[in-house]
Amino acid sequence: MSIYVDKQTRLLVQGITGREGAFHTAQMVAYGTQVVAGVTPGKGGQREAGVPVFDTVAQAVTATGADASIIYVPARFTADAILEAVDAGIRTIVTITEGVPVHDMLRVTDYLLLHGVRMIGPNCPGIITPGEAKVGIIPGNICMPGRVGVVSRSGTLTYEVLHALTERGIGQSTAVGIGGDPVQGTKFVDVLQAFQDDPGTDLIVMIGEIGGTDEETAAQFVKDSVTKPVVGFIAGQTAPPGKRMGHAGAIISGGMGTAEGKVQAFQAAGIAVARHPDEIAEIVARMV
Amino acid sequence: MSIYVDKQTRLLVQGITGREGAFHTAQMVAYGTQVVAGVTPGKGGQREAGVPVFDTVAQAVTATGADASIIYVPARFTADAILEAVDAGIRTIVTITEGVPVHDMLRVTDYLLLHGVRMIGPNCPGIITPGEAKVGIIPGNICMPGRVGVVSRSGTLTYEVLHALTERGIGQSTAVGIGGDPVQGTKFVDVLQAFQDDPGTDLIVMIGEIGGTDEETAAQFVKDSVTKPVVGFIAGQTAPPGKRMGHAGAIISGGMGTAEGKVQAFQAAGIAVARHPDEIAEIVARMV
Amino acid sequence: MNIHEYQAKRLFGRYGLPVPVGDVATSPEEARAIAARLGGRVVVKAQVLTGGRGKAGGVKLAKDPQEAADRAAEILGMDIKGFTVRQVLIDPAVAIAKELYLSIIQDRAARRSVIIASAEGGMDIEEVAVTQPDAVVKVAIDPLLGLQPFQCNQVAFGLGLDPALHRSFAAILNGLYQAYVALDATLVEINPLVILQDGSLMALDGKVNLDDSALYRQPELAAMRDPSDETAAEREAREAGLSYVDLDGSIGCLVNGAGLAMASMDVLKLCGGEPANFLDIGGGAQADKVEKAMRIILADGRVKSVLINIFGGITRGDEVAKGILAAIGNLQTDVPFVVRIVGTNAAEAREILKSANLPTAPTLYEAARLAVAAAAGQ
Amino acid sequence: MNIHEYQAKRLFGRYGLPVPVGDVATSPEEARAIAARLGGRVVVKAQVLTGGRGKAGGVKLAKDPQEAADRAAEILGMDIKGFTVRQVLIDPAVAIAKELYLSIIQDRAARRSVIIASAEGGMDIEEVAVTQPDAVVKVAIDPLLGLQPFQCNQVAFGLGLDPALHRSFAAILNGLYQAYVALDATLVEINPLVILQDGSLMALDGKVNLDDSALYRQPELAAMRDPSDETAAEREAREAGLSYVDLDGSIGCLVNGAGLAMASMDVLKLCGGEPANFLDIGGGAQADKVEKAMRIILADGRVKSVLINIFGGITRGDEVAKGILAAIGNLQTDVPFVVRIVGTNAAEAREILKSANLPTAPTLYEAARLAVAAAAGQ
Repeated sequence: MSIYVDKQTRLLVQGITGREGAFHTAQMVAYGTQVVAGVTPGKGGQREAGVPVFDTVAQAVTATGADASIIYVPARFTADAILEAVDAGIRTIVTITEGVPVHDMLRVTDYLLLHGVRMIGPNCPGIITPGEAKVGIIPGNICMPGRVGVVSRSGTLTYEVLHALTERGIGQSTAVGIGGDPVQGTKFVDVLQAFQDDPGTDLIVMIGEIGGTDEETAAQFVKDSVTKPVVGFIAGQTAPPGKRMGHAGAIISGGMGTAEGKVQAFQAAGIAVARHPDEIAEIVARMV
Repeated sequence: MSIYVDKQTRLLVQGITGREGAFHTAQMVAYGTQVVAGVTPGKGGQREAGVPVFDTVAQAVTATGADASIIYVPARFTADAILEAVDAGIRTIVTITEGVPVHDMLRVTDYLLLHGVRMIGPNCPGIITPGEAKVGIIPGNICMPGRVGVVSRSGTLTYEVLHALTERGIGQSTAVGIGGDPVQGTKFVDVLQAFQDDPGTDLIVMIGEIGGTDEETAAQFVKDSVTKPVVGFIAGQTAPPGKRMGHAGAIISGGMGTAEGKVQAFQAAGIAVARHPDEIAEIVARMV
Repeated sequence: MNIHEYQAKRLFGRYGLPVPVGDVATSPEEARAIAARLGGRVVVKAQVLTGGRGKAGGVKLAKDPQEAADRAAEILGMDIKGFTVRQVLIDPAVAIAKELYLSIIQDRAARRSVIIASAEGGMDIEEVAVTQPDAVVKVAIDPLLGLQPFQCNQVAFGLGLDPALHRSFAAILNGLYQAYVALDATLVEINPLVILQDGSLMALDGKVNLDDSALYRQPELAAMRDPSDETAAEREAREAGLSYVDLDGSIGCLVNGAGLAMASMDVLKLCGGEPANFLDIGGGAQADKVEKAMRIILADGRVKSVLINIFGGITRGDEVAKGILAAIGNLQTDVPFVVRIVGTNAAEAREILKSANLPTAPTLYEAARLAVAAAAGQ
Repeated sequence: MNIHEYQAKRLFGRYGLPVPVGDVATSPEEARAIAARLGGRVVVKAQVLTGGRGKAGGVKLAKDPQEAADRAAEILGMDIKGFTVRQVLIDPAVAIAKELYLSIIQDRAARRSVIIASAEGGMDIEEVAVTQPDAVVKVAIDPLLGLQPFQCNQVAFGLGLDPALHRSFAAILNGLYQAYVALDATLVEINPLVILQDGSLMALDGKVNLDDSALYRQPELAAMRDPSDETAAEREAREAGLSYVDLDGSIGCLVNGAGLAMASMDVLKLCGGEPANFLDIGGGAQADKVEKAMRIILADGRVKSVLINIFGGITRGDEVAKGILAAIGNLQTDVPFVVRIVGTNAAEAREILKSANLPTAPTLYEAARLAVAAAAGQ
């Protein structure tokens, strides 16, 4: 079992002929993901990595029955691409693009919520259900099928953890990178709920970072509604206030969003908190 | 039984201190409707017909637990009033006001649908559940409790029918005036579905008029999904094309929306069609 | 409310749409001067608030100013479907490579604004929709989001436009949608939207229908109303706050409520009569409004009888009856009235009316029958 | 990105907000001239991109141009929380009846923009929120609908404003929201929004924070960037497309990925070291970008060792290692490097690095420990 994507997922790639889009389409196809269509306006009729390309998402969905989409278009076109996917009836969207204006995301996430469409991202590495489907840029070779669910605001830090788990022979049900932006389509609580409901997940790894209050909200949710064990980590314990640490959302402001506060919230919720990334897999290994 | 409003309905009146609002509030209170609050910005703290007045809908809802609202504010403030009601958590809205710009209603009805809020109107006489609650301007004295559901785009034509039914001793479960505008919050099919689901309704009277295609859609719906008998009438058989007959929505344009087409659609759906208004109650009397 | 082509195109120009640089003339001399200023061949187009002017001979080419004046002289004063041509638009003639159709309308059933486009421009879109449904592209716009770039793409690809034209087409579609919203239009139409031989796009014709309910916030547009778009009686009624439509029959109708007014007309027809008008006096029945309505009805010399049909609701029937009597008392007329009042205190109302020798009837059907008979002099 | 008060208020003025008519000075002479032009009493305000300038003595009253020049001389060059004052704003002094607080911020948790208002203006809103929560009015705005009239009412009634002020307050709130959206702001704030003794409203102070991700479509705002808002190294990094933040420690960090970079800093601290910077080189590890990043790190004389932590994902670890070696080869430095590569082909990578005599470690913890030791000269 898994969450969000699996073998049945029929994936469409928006921005398939761009540098990033083309590269990762090849990777996803190689991993075994059912990539059924791509969209680049003006390139309809071409093929990319063996995948047929269409001018519009509506055409692609009509022709191929795509039900999920991954977006690699540049930031200035991302909001439009997301809305186009929703309009065409896509139900799961992964937005990789970084640097989407926050006002765009406020409008778009509101629209997504009202239409009941799930979006992961933006500014995220995507989702992987090892052995079934890779929708994003998480390297497939560092994962293996199993029963640990991973959710994270980070990219390479998540890869570290996946890699460490895999090296210890601990497989993953699904790994979800929700992205490092202040306004996200999917929050920790959404993914926690999905893992809680997923019979294929026994344990959850949650990797947070400074900025915002989503880790605190997630901790409360774990306390109230998650019966599966959770292992946590918070990056940014040495980050100074008022400075953006790479991710647009990773900033301590007005005394809110500190690593200390988040670690305390995790601990208060009974989450096993690792002191450094290497420790995450160690703790998981002791628990499974 | 009934649809939309009943004895439990806790009604708020937006525009309660205006001429229309004040007059009809007194009428609704006299009928026995639970009018719990009114709103007129700047008149908070006053009372109207014994009902406490608030400055904002949010305040009124917090203080009184109102769950339905009726709107009597002028057309230029109507869209804002509807949005304010939705924002404050009101679940059923009746908009009496006539002359609301269509672009306003396009935005508002979209918002209502996305938020799952029921609105009747605009440009409508409202709803009455005889003996329980009157939310609007339908005269209470021409109705009596019973088992015939009435739905209509018209005002006084509906009163005629209600009056004729009552004179024959045929009571009504609920009567709904959906309004004469081109863009309505609630359409015939919505009300038909509600009457079909209402165990207190045995027969449905549907009064349409020229313009648009909602009667045709309703006829198809009756054919497909309504098991209760339906009696219909279409006003405007002598209306010339291209002219607006009083109601903003009552216009034949591009050959669409003729009375002839609607009557044919009704007949094809097995709806008993009256040739003139007096005949509606006669047919109903034969059927009950 | 409708406005003329030249007004629509001027408005379009404000939203960045490429429109011809022509001007409007009310005389052959003006037409000549405009044609001279424009230079080259021009097209002379009747400005009337109805369709089909091309077939009626209301659109003509002219190769020089003198011809423009001659053509204008022919077209000015023409009657097209009952409308007299009082203005002609003089536009430069252009070299057309292809004609497209583009409009935005309100789709009542979908509660959405819908873009309608076709590669078969210059034709009646309703005909194209029937004969070549695949040639018609429809894209619905979410009113909360507004027109999005991807939708411009959908239309452009749907029309099979040359990719080189996509950017300028999107600009036109965006401008058209902006105009549609800003003007509170119920329809904006460009037919044809042409691709010129130099490869650029131009809105050669323009049509805008406006939402009467929004005119209060569109004072500039409200001032564009062409008096010829309504009869004198219709204008008088509108200014008095009455809903009124002129018809061709002999029986005047005075009713409260639009649905009941239509139904009353229908019943007259059913009884063998022909309604002379639609008239809704609105809520209640105040004496002054009733009187105004009666004056408008009686100003039509064809009216042989008048049916008054009032539902006494919250306003009591007897009070309405008194209002009607007062109004009739102020009028000097031989035209017979038949009054039917139903609802609250209807019996008392009938007593009052009978005592004033006004024929009354308990049902609408009976009242209509009496009014038809009265009109026939019986 | 942050801009100065005077820039914020000029922008507000464009959206119809009533702002003081002052001007900005970089010298006492300019301050004198501005005060003379304004006439009457003025207030001299330090323009620095940090809060708390009032308490730091950065805001002073002056009764005439000479005093304005004197106060400007005192304030210019002041250090406020590490920022040197290079400009002062000279505004006319006004007679204040009451101070309010008004802002619009992005509420990340709610994914909504939220209006925050308080009748306790001029104070720190976060303090008011704690000490007098009832004095704070919060109204969330639907991003698809935008600010609605009823919400202006909610705020105005919530503040207990005199009804006579509701209309002008709504105009200010609408203008502020327009500015907030049009400028792609993450915060717009007026503190205080004052009611003057003549009963009118004025935005006496102004603050705007901008969304860095939207600067591409806000060229005018991007040009307002104050160089003092970032260090030279931060600017250089930004222009090279690197995420970089200056810190006070002695161990440089070069990492791919923001989360991993933060975690690497955390582990250094856990091992007893202090990071000298945050640096994310982004996806892959192209040799030129690595080299640029190293140059920026080494330009900081306090750096005693450098930790390079790379996750080789789709890019293979051995290729990354070669890129790092090439970059180091181009630099002339004695500062020790500790490299840790994990992920795809990490073993091969370690072989390559070891053969070049670069210390490596299999885990982040071990690498951090080595880097801390190296910085300590061990």
